[in-house]
This record gives sequence, C-alpha cells and structure tokens, in this order.
Amino acid sequence: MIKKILVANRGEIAIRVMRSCREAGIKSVAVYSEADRDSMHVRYADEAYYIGPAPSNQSYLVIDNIIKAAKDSGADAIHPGYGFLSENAEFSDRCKKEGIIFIGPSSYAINTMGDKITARKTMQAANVPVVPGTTEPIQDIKEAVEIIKKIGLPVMIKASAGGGGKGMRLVREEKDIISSVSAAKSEAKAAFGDDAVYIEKFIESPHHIEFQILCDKHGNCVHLFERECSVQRRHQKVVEETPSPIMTQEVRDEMGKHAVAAAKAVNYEGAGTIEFIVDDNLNYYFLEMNTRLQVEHPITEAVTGVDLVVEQIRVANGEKLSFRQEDLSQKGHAIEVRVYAEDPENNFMPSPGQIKYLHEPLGPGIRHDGYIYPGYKIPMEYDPMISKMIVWANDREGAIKRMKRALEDYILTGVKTSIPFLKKVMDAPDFANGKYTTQFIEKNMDILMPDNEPDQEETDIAVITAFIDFLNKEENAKNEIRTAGSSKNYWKEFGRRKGVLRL
Amino acid sequence: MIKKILVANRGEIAIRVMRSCREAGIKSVAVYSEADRDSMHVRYADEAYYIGPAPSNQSYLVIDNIIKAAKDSGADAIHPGYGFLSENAEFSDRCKKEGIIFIGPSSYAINTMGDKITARKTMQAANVPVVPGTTEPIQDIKEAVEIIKKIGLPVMIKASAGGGGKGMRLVREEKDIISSVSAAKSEAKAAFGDDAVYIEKFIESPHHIEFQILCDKHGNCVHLFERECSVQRRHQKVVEETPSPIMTQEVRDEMGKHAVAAAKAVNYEGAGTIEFIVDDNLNYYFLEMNTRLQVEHPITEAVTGVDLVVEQIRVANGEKLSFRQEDLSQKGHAIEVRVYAEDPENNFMPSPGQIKYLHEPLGPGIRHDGYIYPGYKIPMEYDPMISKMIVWANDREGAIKRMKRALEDYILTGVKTSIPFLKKVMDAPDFANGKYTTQFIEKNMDILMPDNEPDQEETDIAVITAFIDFLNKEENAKNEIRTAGSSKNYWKEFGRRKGVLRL
Amino acid sequence: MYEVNYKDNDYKVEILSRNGNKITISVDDRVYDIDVTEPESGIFSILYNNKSVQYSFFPEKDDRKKYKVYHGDKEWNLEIIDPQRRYRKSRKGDDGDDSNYISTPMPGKVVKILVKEGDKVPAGSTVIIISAMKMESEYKVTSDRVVKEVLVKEGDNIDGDQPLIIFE
Amino acid sequence: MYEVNYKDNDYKVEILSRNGNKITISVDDRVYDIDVTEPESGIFSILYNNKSVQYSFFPEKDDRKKYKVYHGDKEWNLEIIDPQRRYRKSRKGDDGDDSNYISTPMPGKVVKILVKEGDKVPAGSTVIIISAMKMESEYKVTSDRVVKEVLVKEGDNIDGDQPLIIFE
Repeated sequence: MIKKILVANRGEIAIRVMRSCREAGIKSVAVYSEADRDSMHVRYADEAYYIGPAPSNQSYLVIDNIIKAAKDSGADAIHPGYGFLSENAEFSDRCKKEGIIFIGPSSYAINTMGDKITARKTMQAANVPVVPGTTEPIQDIKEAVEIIKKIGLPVMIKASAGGGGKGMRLVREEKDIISSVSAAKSEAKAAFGDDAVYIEKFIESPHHIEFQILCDKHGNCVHLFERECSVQRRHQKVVEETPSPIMTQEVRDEMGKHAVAAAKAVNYEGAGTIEFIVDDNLNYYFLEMNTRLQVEHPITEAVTGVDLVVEQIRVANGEKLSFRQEDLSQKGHAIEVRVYAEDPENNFMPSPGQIKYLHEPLGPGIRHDGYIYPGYKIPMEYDPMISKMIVWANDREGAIKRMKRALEDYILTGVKTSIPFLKKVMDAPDFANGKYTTQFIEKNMDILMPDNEPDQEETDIAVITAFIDFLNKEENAKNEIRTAGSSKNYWKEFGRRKGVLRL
Repeated sequence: MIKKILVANRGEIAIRVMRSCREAGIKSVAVYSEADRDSMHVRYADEAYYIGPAPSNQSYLVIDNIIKAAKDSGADAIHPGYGFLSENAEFSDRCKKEGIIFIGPSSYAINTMGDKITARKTMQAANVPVVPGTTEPIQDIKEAVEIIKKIGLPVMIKASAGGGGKGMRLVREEKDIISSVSAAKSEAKAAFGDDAVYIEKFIESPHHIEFQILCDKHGNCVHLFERECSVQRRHQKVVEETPSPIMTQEVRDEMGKHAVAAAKAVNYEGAGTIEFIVDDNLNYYFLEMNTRLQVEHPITEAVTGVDLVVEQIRVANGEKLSFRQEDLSQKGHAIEVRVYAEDPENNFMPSPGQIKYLHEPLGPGIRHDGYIYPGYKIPMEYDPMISKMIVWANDREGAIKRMKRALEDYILTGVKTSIPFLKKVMDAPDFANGKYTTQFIEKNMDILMPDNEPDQEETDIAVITAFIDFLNKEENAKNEIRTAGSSKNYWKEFGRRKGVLRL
Repeated sequence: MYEVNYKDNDYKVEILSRNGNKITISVDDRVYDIDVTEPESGIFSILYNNKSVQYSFFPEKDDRKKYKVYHGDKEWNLEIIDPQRRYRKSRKGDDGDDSNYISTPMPGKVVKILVKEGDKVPAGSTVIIISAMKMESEYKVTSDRVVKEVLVKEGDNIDGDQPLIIFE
Repeated sequence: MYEVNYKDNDYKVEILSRNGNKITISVDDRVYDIDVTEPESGIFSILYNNKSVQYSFFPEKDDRKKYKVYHGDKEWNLEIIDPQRRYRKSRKGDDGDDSNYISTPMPGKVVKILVKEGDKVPAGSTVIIISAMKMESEYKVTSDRVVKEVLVKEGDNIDGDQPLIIFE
C-alpha cells in the first residue's frame, strides 16, 4: 500500500494532489526549484526537497533529481500531475526500474498515444472513429477524386511533403474537386518538388469534447462522461463544462463506449482522457488521448462525485475499481474557468508579479483550486495559471449564474488576470445558449474584451481613496516621530480612558 | 418580482443570503449596528444602513429601525436569516402591514409552532406522533398508574407547577411506579404547594433528527430529507450530517410524510424544519418546528442540490415549487461543523478578539460559509460562531476524511476556536461508527478534550520562530534608522546590482 | 546570549551560523539546521530534516518581546529575555508583577465591581464580574488582598490582559 | 491644496470636514459625504448615499505618492500632487523623463540586447527583447535616439518599470 507520495509538480495541481493524499492518510512530498521555495505546495507538503534552479529543464524536468528526491524521502510512489513529466514515457519506465510506483500509465500506452500516426492506426484497429482521410500519399488525380467522394465534402487537401499552408486547398463543392486537387498538386510540386497529397475530412467549426476514462490493472475500464472544452483561445482551453450542452444521451453512451475501447486498445491503467472533435450533427472523431490527469478534471468530479486523484492512487495500489459503469451517473451541471495572470486588454500578455490583496470566493457550489496567497510573487518561469474555479449547480443556468457570482467575489490585486475576460464569456449570448464551437472566442472577440472605463463617480471615489490613504500615512508618520515605541502608546491610550495617566 | 432584499441579520448568514441574491440578480441591503461597521456583510452588500448601537435589543431586534431601513432603501422584501427577528410573529405581521414581503412564514404559523402546548395539540390533530404523555395535570395516584402503564416504561414524572428538578422522578421499573408517583407528588406539594403531576414517556439517550420542508403559497409542500443533529453540547448543535447514519429508507419516507403533514397543519409557506426526537429503535416523536432557515441547511443543499435560499425567495415571489417530492433525491453524504470563537479547554468560554492570520480550507468537496477576515475583530456582543464548514463526499467515510482534512487546513490565529475539539469529534469511534445519540459529547468528553501538549522539538521550533522574528525586527529597526524612506533604498539596491550607483 | 521563556523554562538560544534563510541554531544543547522564510507576514515556512512545517506568530502589541506562536493546534506564549530583562527579572523575583492586579484573558464588558479602593478582600472572594458574548465570568482573588485602585467602572468595555483592579 | 492626477486630468481634492470616519470631501466641484473605514490593510469600505463599495489600493514601493486603486474590474494609476511636486512638474514640462529610458511594465528576463552605448538607433527599431512566462516581447524606440547607457545585460532578471536602456 502506498504510504508516501512525491508530487513531481508545482502550483495548484501539486496542492490538489496533496489534498487527496491528506484525506487518504498518505504523506506527501513536495519538490521545488529555486523560484519556488515560498510556493504554497512546499508549505502544504509534509516534506520538501530542493531539485534545482528555476528553469524547469534544470529542475521539474530533470528525471534524476526527481528520482533522487523520491529515494531520499522514501516515497513509494510519484504523482506527476499534468505537464512537466506527466506524459514522459522514459520517466514512467525509470520509476518502474527504480521500484517506485508511477501514478500513471505504462510507457507503452504513453508512447502509442503520444505518436499521432500510431495512435490513429491503433484507434482504427479498435473501431474508434478517426477523422476520415488517406493514410498514404496520393499522386493520381483520379484516385484523389474517388477518395474525396468516399470521404464526402468538405475536405482539406494537404501537400504530403509540406507545411505552412503551401499546397493546401479546402474543397466545399463538388464542381471544385478536380481543379482544387490539380492546383494543390502543382503548388506542392513547385514548393516541395513533390506533388503527392493527403486528403482529410474538413470539420467545420468543430466542438472539442472529451471523455474521462478510468481503468484498473485488472482489465476494468469505465468512462465518467464528457467534458465540453470548446471555449479555447489559441488551442488553449479557457472554460470547460459538463454535461456538454449539445450532447444527447444516445451519442454520450456511444462515445463513452468508444472512449473505453480506445483506452483498452493500449491496455490503459489509471485516469486518462480521450479527446474528440465533434461537428454540429454530433459526428465525432478521435483527436488524441491525454495519458494523465487534466486541468479540467474537477468538473467531472463535481457531477459524478468521484475523486479522480483518490481513484488514481487506488489503481496504482493495484486495487480494483470500486464501481462499474452502471453505478456512475451525472448529477447537475459543472463549469470550470482557468484564471491566468495575464492581461486580456494587452493581447493576453503574461503578468507575473506580486499578489497584493486576495479574497477568494466562497459559499455554496464553489470549488476553488489555487495556490496563490497575499504577498506571493508569481514567478515568470512557469505557466501563468493561478487557479481554476469550479462551480456546480442543479442546472446549467444556475451554474452560469453561480460562476458569475464567483468571479465577482474573486478579488485580486497586484497582477492583471483573465477574470474580467471570463466574466464576459459568461455573459456572451452564444455561451448562454450553449451554442458555441472552438470558434467561439475568435467569433466573439469584440464582445469579450473587457470594457473597464470607469465613470466620473467611480474615478472620484478612487481619487478620494488614494488621497485619504496618503493623508492617513502622512499623519501616522508624524505620530511615529512624536512617540517612541508602541508600548508607550498603549499605556497612553489606557491612561486617556481613565482621564489620568496612572501607570 | 423581488428586486431588492434587505437582510435583517449579520455575520455568516447575512452573507450566505446575499450570495444567493447576487446569483439571482437581486440587490442586497445590509443593516448594521455600531459594532458592525467593518463586518463583512456590510462590505458584501450593495447598500448598507445603520440601525443602532451594538446591543442587539437596540439594533438588530428593533423592528422599527429595520422597517425604516427597508423603506429608505426601497427593498421589496426582508430576509430575516436565523435568530434575531426570524421567528418573531409581530415582525412578520409588521412587514405585511408595511407592504414588504417577509421571506418566511405567516404570524399564524410562527405563533402556533412557537407555543409548545399549541404546537403539540396541532400535531396530534394532524396525526404527527408526539412524545406520549398527559396533557392535563393529574392528582389521583391510581389514574397516574394507569396512564403510566398505557404509555409504557420508562417515564418521567414532573411536577405540574414546578421546575428545577423538584418533584421530578424517572421510573424505569414497574415495581417503582407507585412509590415514585407518591414521592413526586409529596415533593411537589412541599416545593410548590401543589401535588399535581405530568407524565411523559422518557426517551433514553435520544437522537435528534430533523426534516427540512419547503412549501409554496399554492399548497405544494415537499420535504428534503433528514438531518442528524445529535452531536450537541448543552442543547447547542455542534456537528450535523445527512443522511443520518441510523436512518432506513422506510422510516425516512414515513417521517418525511409526517414532516409535510406537520407543515401543512399550519399552512406553512417557505422553508422550515420539523425536529423529532428518535429512540434507538427509530420510534420518533415531534419535538418542535423551526419556522426559519437553520444554521445547518447547507448539508441538505449539498446532498439534494437545491439552493434553499433561492427557493425561499421564489416562494416569497409567489412562484410554485419547481419540483415535486419524487424529483428529489439524496446523493452522497454531507457533514457540517460549526466553528466557534471559544476555548474548548477553558469550559468553552467565548473568545472574542482580533483575527491575526486566516487561511481558509479550499479544494474538492468543501464549502466554507464564514464572514471573518484577517484583522477582523470578533465583537463580544453577538453569537461567537465564526463560520460553518460543510463537506460533501460520495459516502460517509469519505466525508469524515474530508472534514478532517478541511479542519487541518483551516488556520486561524488570534482567538481560540473550537477547531481542535471538532477534530476530536471526527476521530471519536462513536462518531466514526455512526452510533451516537445526544449523549455523545457528554459520554466522550474525556477523549474529546484537545491534548495540545507540544513535544520538545515542536517547542524548540516555536522558540526559534519567536527568536528569529525578534532578531529580524531588531535588524529592520536599525536599518530604518540608517536609511530614510523606502524610495532611497530602491535606488540603492538598483545601483548595487549594477556595481555602481548611477542614478 | 538570549533566552526565550516558555512556561517554567528559559531556553538558551544561539545562532551558530546564518547564510540567507539557512540558519544553524541551538536551543539549549539541541542544534537545528533550518531553512526559514516568511512567505506571508507572520508565517514562517520552516524546512528541517526535509520536513516542511508552518509556524504562525505575532508579537503582542504592547510588548514586542512577548510572542504568541502557533503550529497545528498548539500554541505557545513565549517571551524573549535579553540580558537587560533578565537582570530586571532576577531583581523582582518570579511573577512578582502578575499578582498585583486582576485582568481578564479576553476583551469584554464590566458587569459588576464588588470592591472599592481601600477594601480588604479575603481570599476566594469575587471582586469583579465580566461578560463576554453573553457569558458572565467571576474573577476572584486567590489570597487576602487590599484594593489599591479600581481602574474601570461598571459598563466599561475592556481589552484582554488589561489591568482592572490593582492591589497593594 | 492637493491635486490627484489620473490620465490627463489633475483633480483638485479638498477635505471639507472630517469627524472620525465620516468625511465630507470635494473632488473638483463635486462634493461627497462618505463614511470610510479600512477593515483590512489596503481595503477601504466606503458608504455613500447608502451605497456600499470596496476600493483596494496600494502605494508603489518606490514612490509613496503613486497609487494603484482597484474597484471591480476597474483600475486606476493615480499620483498625489502636492504643491512642491506641482512646482517641480511645471518646471520640467510634461513627460520629460519618461522618454529618456526603456522599461517594461512587468518583471521578466533580458533575452537579447540589440544595442550598445553610443549607438544611433533609428525610430521603430527593436533595442531589447524581454521574456516573461515563456512569451517574448520586443521593445522598440519610437523616435531616432542615441544610446547613452545600457543598465542590464542578457540573462538579467528585471523588475517591472526598471530603467533598462537610457538614451541621450
């Protein structure tokens, strides 16, 4: 049985894992770089080991240093969190070699799913739908036309040798097929000296929907339903929710089965995520598998009641899953937002710096997974995510209202954050209607930009605030010069109350 | 439709109500006494009105002042929270008269349930079980013996004119009936000059289990299952949980029906609670009705997903309940603890004072409803409860583990709190087994007392902490004398980095 | 040489070496290698033997040498004793001051004062009643005393640890 | 008479009366009756016209007359202008200082410096590249300049608003 876990990560995910460790009665070990001595994950852990300078390739990514800390601390197991070494097959193998339990999948599963081509072939073999298209390069125009007709329009023609948009053609109408293939081929020839092309189904403004799966070492595998992750900026998820507002029970069951089949195809162990791209008609295609815990896992926890980290630890312990597929259900609706130290008004530029004041939202239905505290200096070496906020309510409308309230209650000064932007997302009609795709942010950019222009009265009160504080401080400074030491003041005040100074 | 609500309360419950107002898009109005200008509920509200000096009988209990604030602010409705005016029939009537919606029941319901004798008779008429016993005084010994045999042993004989234990006899065995009745009567005669007695079934070491009910103005009434509230100290609830560990589905359904019948018997509107005392064999008897929101309402919200404050507002708006009994279910397990500013080691003496450092527990499954903040001075005029913490998990064992973690993560200095005591409750075998009654705290007092004796190493580190801070402060004081103003320091440091002072 | 008092013990404390936040320090004859930072005001994050612990502390407002320190459910009342204070202390004798007045551990309100200046008060009698949060507490003298001065009056709000009644 | 600068405006501020935390204050010709307390350090709870609002603020570490103030999603950079500062300001002319050096709005690391002392730099050219959180930003000059001094070197960690390159 695992008694001590080293968490090979930092920030909010390290703390999130340690919280489950505490609940499970397991000791937790933090590792930290030079930039992280004061990070909350170091303060929260039972033990802490220094593993190198601030840049992650000299600390959090150095397998030897992590293994050494694990050995020194006597940890039975390592939880990699997400990012860093979490999808590193070598690290998984190395742990095994060193007799330390890696809380994650085998190197085989990581490698197979890590390589797009291999993953695609493996999924096809397991009858999991993939984006229709050719797997070998085509040179013959006639063959290309036949394949396009089989796949169905629209399609994307891509130069097989290429990149950067050269030799790429989107075909929407049948009449354009031959001319487009010809054009792509000649463009490819000119650019790369090779006129071979690939053809792939083009998914128009897709949805990004993923399924959480969980498998034990005994061949049992379940899914924990979907997460809708279409609110993305530059392929970075910003808001996630479950259930997906476009999902039907029929498609959910079917996709869930395919997700389980995908995991089983690589003998998966532990928690993982199967990502699909989905069109407006709920046709879905395997995109990739994330062989680790996701940032957005809490929304699944909120609607299913399952603590995914605890389940990861149980699986790593060799225990059988304590529930079957039919024991699982979704209750209510959950939304997560990722709060970044970044400036939405300045092209989302990262905004490291010191947190001056922090008030975290509390109350019904809110889960806040963060790691910052008042006075904390957000280092510039790592991801600028400072917390993820999850709300739960009985229905989607209630969850959106609750998220708005939570974002309003979240007060943080000293660094710029994405909070104003996230409020705008909650207010956007496309989001409220649940009718959005991965194009959502791009399409709504004009209404998502915070409009923070204060009115005259607000500015007046701000001016008054600064002025009064300035005067108060001036006054205090004068008083400090007049009286020496707080001890005297105390007795003076006490004396005043009595009318005479007695002591 | 209600657009603005005045919350006639303070502290955590005022904020809890205002949070739901924010989510519902309703403006909230705070009222505050002289002691509460800096209270979080004033800061959290959209508007705030001063209503009088610190003592509650000059502020929070002054109906005229509350009504005036409501009128001045243009509030459509008043939410009374719990305590203060929440069960004041005159206040309910006054609101009605002034054309302000009182978010709570009619004065008829409050009055009927507020008077024990009337409530008991009303419940008997509605076929709700009450503790078996006489309703009229008895003087004849023979009659008394007959009644006792009908009720069944054990019984408590009480002097009808009395109080303070005089003329009181507990009868457990049949052979003692006559002698006990005689003794009680003569003792009563001697003490009060009246030998009439009452007889009541004696419930040995009972459980305290209550049902949440919710009724609209259209005759619809549902219950939201039970709350187990047997962990009490001096009749003050300390820990509550739901489901009750002793409940069966059959008894739950039956008690729920009786709870609904009890509420309907007084044409109840809004949220209320029917309290029962329950013996080990799950025989249950109506104890009283609380015609308001309870402190422990969040555990019901956690397992049912219903926001009771939002439902109260809907009912007050005249809307119909949006669910029927069969739509409601319990999912998972929830526990609440009440955290008080009191000193468990010093006979639970209240401990007002200033909060120096505060770190609130966060993460999965935790809801923390508080109102304190770092630097806040807990006033001595009001109830010393500083927050209630609610955890939810899929099962009872998980909920207990989570509560332990939450209590461990809750760091608060400056005042004594009941946190160490609550940790001991979670660790007590009787609690872990779910086999406890209202005698739990009394019975377990020796193992519930915090044992905070530090070991040598802990004391050494404490000594080191104080010493190093003292030295740091000495050093800083010297530096402050040496350099004048922080602005200079900044440039000096900047110069040092460059090797030469350039600017 | 500094000492830190906790309950009946004076602990000798000495910094043996200091390099930034890495400190070697002895308490009596026990030596600790610690790495200490103050991430938040009033919070020390301390690493030693790779253990990670947090201690919260604050000096009392009227005496910067008196500290309250917290860790988990534990709490210490400590006093830094520098050479000067040690000298004063040795001159006065132990606890010489404390028994000269009545004070309360917490803020509250004076409900009733049962003595006046010059009164001779026998051991065990209540001299003042204080209420805090609806609960009243009686404060008694533990030995025969004579009231020198009453510093508060009924109805006054009082701080914790504030002298209320001074004896001769 | 004090003024407070925000963007292009200098607001005249004057306290008309003060009674504890109740203050009557004018901003230009607008008069506010406010009740202001500081429940937490750096937070004002302000009641006016019975509205309850919270403003957070902090003075900048290197200039106690420069304030950042926050309310909701809004943020102000303010500067207290006392008579002395107003005099200095009027002498120097507007913004005279700012354009003499390059600085960044946030802390980061110097990736590359493209100029050296004495270089003549045409308008629009990049002079320094700074990275913060994996993102690199190029800083350019807006007019033709001559480099007087380079205060940092590649690889240096820098604070926000720190002068990096000074021009003549």
